[in-house]
Amino acid sequence: TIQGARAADSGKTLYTYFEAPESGFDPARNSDHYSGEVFSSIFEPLLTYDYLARPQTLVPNTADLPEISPDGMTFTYRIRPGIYFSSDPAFGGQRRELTAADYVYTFQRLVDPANRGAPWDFMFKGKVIGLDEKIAAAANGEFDYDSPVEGLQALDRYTLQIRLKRPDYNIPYITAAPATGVVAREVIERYGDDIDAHPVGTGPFRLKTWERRNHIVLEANPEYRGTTYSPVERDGVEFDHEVAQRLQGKTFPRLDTIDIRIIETAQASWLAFQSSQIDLHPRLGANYALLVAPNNELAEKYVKLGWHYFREAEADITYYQFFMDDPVVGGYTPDKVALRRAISLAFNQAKMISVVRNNQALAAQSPLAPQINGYDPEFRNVLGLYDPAKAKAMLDIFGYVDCDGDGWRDLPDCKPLRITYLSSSSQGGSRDTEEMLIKGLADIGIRLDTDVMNFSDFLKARQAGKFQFSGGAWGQDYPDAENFMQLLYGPNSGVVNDSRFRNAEFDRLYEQIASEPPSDARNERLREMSRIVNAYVPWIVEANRIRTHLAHPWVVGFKPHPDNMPHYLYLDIDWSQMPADLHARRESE
Amino acid sequence: MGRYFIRRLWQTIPTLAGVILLVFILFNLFGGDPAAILAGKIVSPERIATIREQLGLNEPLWVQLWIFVKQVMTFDFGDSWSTGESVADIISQKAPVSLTIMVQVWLLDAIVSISLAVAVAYRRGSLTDRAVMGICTAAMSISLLLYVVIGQYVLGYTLDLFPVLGWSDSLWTNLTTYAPLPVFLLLLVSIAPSLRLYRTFIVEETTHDYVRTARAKGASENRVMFVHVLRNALIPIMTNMAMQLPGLFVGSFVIESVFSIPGLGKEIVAAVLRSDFPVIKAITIYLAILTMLVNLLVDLLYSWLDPRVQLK
Amino acid sequence: MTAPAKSSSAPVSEGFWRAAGRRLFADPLARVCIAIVSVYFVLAALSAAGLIAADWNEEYGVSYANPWFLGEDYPNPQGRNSLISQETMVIDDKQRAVDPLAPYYDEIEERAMQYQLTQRELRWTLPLGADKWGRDLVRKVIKAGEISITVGIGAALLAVMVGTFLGAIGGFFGGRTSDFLEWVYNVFTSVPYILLVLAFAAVTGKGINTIILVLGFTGWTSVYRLIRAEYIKQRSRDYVAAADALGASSARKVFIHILPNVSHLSLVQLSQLVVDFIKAEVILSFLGLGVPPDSVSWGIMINEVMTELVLGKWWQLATVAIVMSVFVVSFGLFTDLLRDALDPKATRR
Amino acid sequence: MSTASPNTQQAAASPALLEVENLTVRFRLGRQNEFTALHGISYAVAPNQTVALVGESGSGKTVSALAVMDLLPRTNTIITPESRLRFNGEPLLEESPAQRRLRCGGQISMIFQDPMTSLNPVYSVGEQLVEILQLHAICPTRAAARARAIELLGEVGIPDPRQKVKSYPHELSGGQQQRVMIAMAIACAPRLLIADEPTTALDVTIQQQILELLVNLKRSRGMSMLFITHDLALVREVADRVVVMNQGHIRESGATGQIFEAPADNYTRALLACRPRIDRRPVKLPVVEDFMKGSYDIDSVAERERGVDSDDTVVLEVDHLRKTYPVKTGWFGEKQFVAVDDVSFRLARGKTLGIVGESGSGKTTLGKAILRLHEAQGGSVRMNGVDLLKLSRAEFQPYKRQMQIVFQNPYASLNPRFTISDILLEPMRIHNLHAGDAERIEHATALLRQVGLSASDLRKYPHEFSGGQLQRISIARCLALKPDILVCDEPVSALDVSVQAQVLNLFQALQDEFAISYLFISHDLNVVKYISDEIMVMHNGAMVEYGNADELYRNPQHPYTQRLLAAIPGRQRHS
Ligand SMILES: Nc1ncnc2c1ncn2[C@@H]1O[C@H](COP(=O)(O)OP(=O)(O)OP(=O)(O)O)[C@@H](O)[C@H]1O
Ligand SMILES: Nc1ncnc2c1ncn2[C@@H]1O[C@H](COP(=O)(O)OP(=O)(O)OP(=O)(O)O)[C@@H](O)[C@H]1O
Ligand SMILES: [Mg+2]
Ligand SMILES: [Mg+2]
Repeated sequence: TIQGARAADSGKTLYTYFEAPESGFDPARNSDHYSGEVFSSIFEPLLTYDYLARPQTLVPNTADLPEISPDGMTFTYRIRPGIYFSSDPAFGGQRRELTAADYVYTFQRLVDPANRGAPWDFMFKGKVIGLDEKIAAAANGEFDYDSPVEGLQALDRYTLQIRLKRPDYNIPYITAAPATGVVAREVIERYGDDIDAHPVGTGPFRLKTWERRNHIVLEANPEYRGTTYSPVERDGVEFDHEVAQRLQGKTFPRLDTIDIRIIETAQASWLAFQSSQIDLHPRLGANYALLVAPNNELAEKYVKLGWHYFREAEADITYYQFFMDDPVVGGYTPDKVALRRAISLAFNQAKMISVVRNNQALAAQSPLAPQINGYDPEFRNVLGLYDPAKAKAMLDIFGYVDCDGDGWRDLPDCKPLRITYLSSSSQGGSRDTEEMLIKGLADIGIRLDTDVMNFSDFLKARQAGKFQFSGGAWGQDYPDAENFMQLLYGPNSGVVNDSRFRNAEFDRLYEQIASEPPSDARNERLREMSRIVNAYVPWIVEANRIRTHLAHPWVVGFKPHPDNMPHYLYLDIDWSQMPADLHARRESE
Repeated sequence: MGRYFIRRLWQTIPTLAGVILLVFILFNLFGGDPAAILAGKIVSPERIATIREQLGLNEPLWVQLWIFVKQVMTFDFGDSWSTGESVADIISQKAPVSLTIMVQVWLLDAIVSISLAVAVAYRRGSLTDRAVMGICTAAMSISLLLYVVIGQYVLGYTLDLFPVLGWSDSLWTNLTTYAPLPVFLLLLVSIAPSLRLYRTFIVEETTHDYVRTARAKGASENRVMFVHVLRNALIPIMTNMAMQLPGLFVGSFVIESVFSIPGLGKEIVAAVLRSDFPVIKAITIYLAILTMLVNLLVDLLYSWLDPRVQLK
Repeated sequence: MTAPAKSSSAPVSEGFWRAAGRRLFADPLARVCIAIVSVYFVLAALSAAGLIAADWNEEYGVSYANPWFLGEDYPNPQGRNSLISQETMVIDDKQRAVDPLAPYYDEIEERAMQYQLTQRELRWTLPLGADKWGRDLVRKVIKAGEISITVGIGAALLAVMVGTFLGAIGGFFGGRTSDFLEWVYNVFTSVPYILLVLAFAAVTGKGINTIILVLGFTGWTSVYRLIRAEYIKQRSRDYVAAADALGASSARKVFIHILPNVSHLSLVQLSQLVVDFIKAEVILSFLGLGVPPDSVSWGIMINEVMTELVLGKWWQLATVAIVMSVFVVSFGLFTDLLRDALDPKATRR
Repeated sequence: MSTASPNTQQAAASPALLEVENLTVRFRLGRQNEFTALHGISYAVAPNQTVALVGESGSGKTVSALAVMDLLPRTNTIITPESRLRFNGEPLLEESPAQRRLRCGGQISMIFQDPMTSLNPVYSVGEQLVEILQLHAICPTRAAARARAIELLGEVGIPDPRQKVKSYPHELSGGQQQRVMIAMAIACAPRLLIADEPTTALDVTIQQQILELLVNLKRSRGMSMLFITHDLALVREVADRVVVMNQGHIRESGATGQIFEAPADNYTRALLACRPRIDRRPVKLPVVEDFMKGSYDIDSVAERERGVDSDDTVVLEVDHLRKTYPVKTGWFGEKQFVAVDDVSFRLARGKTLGIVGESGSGKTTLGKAILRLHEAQGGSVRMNGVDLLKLSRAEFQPYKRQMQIVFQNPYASLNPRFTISDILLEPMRIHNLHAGDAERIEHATALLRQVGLSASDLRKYPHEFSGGQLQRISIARCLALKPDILVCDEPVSALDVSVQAQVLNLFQALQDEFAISYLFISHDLNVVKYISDEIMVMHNGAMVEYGNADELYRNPQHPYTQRLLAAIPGRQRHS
């Protein structure tokens, strides 16, 4: 039923921005974050996260929470009847109801290499029974969507069943990822290569106009069923009660239009927010964040303006990685470990965070990120404390001394010790990092060169193992430690494990945690894995970013979510809070 | 005249071929691999291979070159690799945006600098002249980026005379609201060199004997300046203005990035950073053709303004 | 060519360059400009020789230390941040168990003792303030000047050499050679400059030499145009025909006869391009193609200030804007006056 | 200096139309320097009279005319307060610039030396005529002005004025352009016409026509004319009075007859005598110094015999020489423009072949083709039986020593960035003459002496010399190679008469000493006649007449030669 999807008085427009351009709105083909922000409001996955619950908690979306077989290998979803796609010529004027078969189709699209190499295929590849065979068959022909897959079936119109080769308790998370949002086959087939511009989903919004990499306008989807918010009740889950209060009793979406501009310079978006050209400023530039809330408290003058201010750690991590097969910086013998450890001791994490990140980050202690299962805020990297004296001592002991008297340390065999840091020219702000690394290493007598290449060559070089030392970052695909630890899993070397770290104990533990549901024992195994990483230093963990988000007083219901998605669904505008002149200006536009 | 055109168009072919070759070599052999960027978070070799296959990057180089040549001949550059949008659409969306700013700059620059040039050329050698020229040199020497950083901060932010940045879909809003500050800042940098150049042209003309003749005829100084000198100086001035035309389409990427104006200049830089070869190819070729057309136009203009020049 | 030797008996003969120099020095403004530019050159040379600003990368102050005239009390939370020290932690047994270096702990501790360095006292004010790392802006701006000036002059020299050489060849010989060079020129000028720069930068990697190469190889066209036109004009002059009649080879005509007659144009172009390239370096930095991170330039500094301004830290912008502008403006004015002094019309009989 | 009050000046009003009195003009050069171009000169032009202002280059003729027109640059000109300019009795210097400007073109008008540059290139002839007519309100409407313009063009003898009124200056020949200038000058029926070297840029034959036109117009319209020229011979036909100027001073002024018959001033006499005359060929031309030192009797100097004997050794044989220039036409088309066509001659040792012809007739091209500065397309140039045109570049190199060239413009033919020693040493270095630079410098010094300069000049640059000296240096440069043949391409045309004589004497002396053969190109028939043994007349690239100099002048065969000779100024009275 189309009940009050437009409950709100029409004309409510939220102005916001993206700091980087989107690429397109086909979930199967686009894996960049900002495309995701848009299609997360258009397409609906089976499950979703509760908007306000922390830690992230799954709640039903188009389907109820799945039935999970005791062996953790079979997942059965019941899709709610009466959910419709927004109207589109592809449906020939008919209302089109969502069915289980749509998800079967959608998930298969995610692994079809024809979709630009299928950037999301890791979510199902190697897991679902019968799917890998189908992918292999598609290698020399078209992907066959029609033949049945044993592990991915619509049991009836509303029942979807997923069967796995091995237990994986992350499947519910995966089925909550925006990329698994459901698409309709008619639409995909109708628009062909133009599908990026024609997202047709069941979600609260639909695409109104799109000027690529400049301006995206979403409007409320009139076919949307409408939703209300009631907090999930589960143990250990907390809420922002204040926001919950404001959402109480309303039917969403309340907004008529969402107007998104691409504003790539931090200064520009900050200025735009100040002049109320945008209502919402997620992810404030670090400098501005500091300005707005110098001591983690909104500055007085902004409090007076009534700004809403949020500061939260994100579920991501930045790190530096060594190429473990490299003859100089790689290797597992004590002398090799010592070199990497010395470098990690020369890295002043605290200073990095205070100067480069303006304190807008947590000092990372393990390869894990906050806000996810298995993250332990108490865990400390006891081996990674900044200590140049100790670093020098270590280098001395293992023979990395200055042989030729040029002031720089050499390898134990007196060959010159030169390390090259690989970075890309399109990485914003990498200069600071490089300056810091070069200085830090110079302090302990190691010369660091930098090699800057364009972004694509950088990605390729890193992937192909043509580097010694490089930066890296990872954000969650789903809120579980496994999603992070996979980056260091030996058998993943060269695919997701760019540093090619191989450690038998680590790998054994990984295999274990990958197939078990969360538990205290599992958490201890994760800590052990972190200790191994901190001891062998394939990575120097750097930071978990803290983001500051701002909203003007007339934006109601905003709360940043750890999944990094905008959740426009729950936002509203309170005209009464808006200055009259601004309101008038908005009305006239 | 007609034959002249045909000959000139014929002559553009080698240049175009050169441009094709240059762009092809620079970006195919030395540019980045777009597949790596398109591959997403996990850049596996197989995925890169698949994407390369889909983009046609695994074809032999000469086949790719031939495809490029065919694209140039049919003016169909296909779709952007990174966004899938048709390249023709990208250009037809972005170029007008750059033009909205640049045409204003172009016209205002011409009006202001020609009038000032006449004024100072008339007083050449005087203190005013020297001062204006000195100011021009100074203005020219300072980096555009400094103007932009300071201009945006002071005029847009501190004094709030202009919106700090932005762009809308309405031409009118753009012209009245968003364009003025960028236009003003660009004018600051562009007037100085034009003014100097135009002054040189005018002063150069005043040294000619026909000026003396005009005075000997009894023409007033104003008449000498405007009817005789300026009419002749307009030949190089208009030529210079015409030469600026291709640049108008490119826009100023500094301005466009800082003010978030979705123009072609920003697009070019973005395309290079993303190794979006179809976009790069198309923009280069379009601009090369435009440049050549403008050269032709300049010749026409010349023959129209200067009776001594005949097109053969 | 032999330079005319000074002789007391003959009336002082004044060559072209000497006369131009005299005209140049006669102008007080030119003297001021030359003085200013010389100061910069001297500073750049001293810095290149490592005599000053060699320690520009050292941290002398707290983050964003104030310039002296603002005093210490001006709120500087970043400064306070840079004095925060890390928490201390002990290595627990679980960690020790997986650490391959555990057997060496004692040895390391012992040896580390000798390295316990004394921390430099960070200052809260510096003459012109500090940047985010606490580096002294005076030293930084000098070092940056050295790099920017090197880039400007290096690239200008390269561009002028390439442009003059090709222009000379194209202008003098005509025919196929000239057609070919014209073709190259047309191709270069038909591709948008920014694209050319980005492409060249991609080809050549990163570093100061790269910037010089990129700017030089994309910036030669204006010189080429000018020199070529001048050679076409000069090659039909009688003195060239006279040299021809004397049996001078083409190379001799191009480089010994004509070149000195156009070299003043190259010189003016050179000094013009120095300013242009110093400006271009700013834009390259904006594009992320600036000098490498162990070095600094005015362009890098300008690009850093965008974010600092918002924090109210305006001193780096002020420093670099003033220091750079004074140089480029003086150099620009100097170029103008040089052009006037070398103007063939002024020397026309 | 007498400071007469304006009143007394007024009272002493003379019948003169233009009175220049005590005119002193200074130019500010740079900060402290001043240059006095006119040192208090006085002269007057009576109504209906032609006054000729004669003097060598830089003597201040143009400045004095521009002072009358108020066209001197305002920025750096100083006209001293003692100066008086009266037009029709009214003191010009006391009028406002606007008033004076109004006189220009209306009451006083002026024509300039170079018609091509003096006309505005972007306006048609008609528009430029209409402009002056409307500026001075001669014609009420544009249409009337246009009609009048066509009339005027007819009056100055432009054929088909209706068509030509639409032409742009570049579409007219030099002579026609000068006619347009004249039409413009007479458009408003001025009382005074100033003609500043109106014929110098034109060919001899055209010169003659323009002079006649001016004389006729002056007569028919009853104007006064101030005629400025550096050529005394020209003056005789046009002027009633002559004013001789030198370095900003007036040397002498008087009625034309008196000046020519009984010049009082030595300088005037020198000017009259220095110029080679068609009827005389002294062994050595008199130069100004000869006169300034004291009285000098031309008639006492012996005459020189000219002509080629059959037993003279021939050093250069040119046969059927042909030189074409490619001219682009259309798409791929290329036409050949024939600049020299089928020219043949012999040059004997120690003799001079003069080549005359009007501008564009191919004289320079011929000279350059012989020297292989341009590649010829046909024919042969033989030296000692070797066809030079067939040699490879390397084989030809040694022959370059034997043939050299002197150009018209001495400033342009010497590299301004070389010192004199560089210039003189270069040929020796290229051809590896003499052992070492020390010896070469010695030789260069000797050469300089030979051409009348001193060793101290070696270190100087070309711009430190006068035109005559530079021409000597370029001759010395040629002599460095001891050539057998010297091509002289108008070597004295750019020089003042007094210097001309010196250089011609130098040429002659060198020939006498070294038996060099000259190919002497000139459009000045007097000069050619003076220096040549044989003469070749060229017209449109072809050789129209070739023979003994005296014979050819006495009895020209070809109609073109006849026309050419008839146009020599002052010839009527001498022949
Ligand atoms: N505007 C000026 N500034 C400085 N010097 C000038 C200027 N005009 C003329 N002179 C100088 O005044 C002197 C007289 O010049 P003027 O043009 O009257 O000579 P002229 O007799 O007409 O010579 P020519 O036969 O070469 O035309 C020359 O030495 C010239 O260099
Ligand atoms: N390089 C050239 N290309 C094409 N045409 C030329 C070239 N040089 C000369 N001409 C033409 O050849 C003809 C002969 O020129 P040349 O210079 O020999 O004449 P000239 O008799 O020396 O004339 P002047 O007395 O003006 O010096 C002219 O019509 C000229 O325009
Ligand atoms: Mg004169
Ligand atoms: Mg000639």
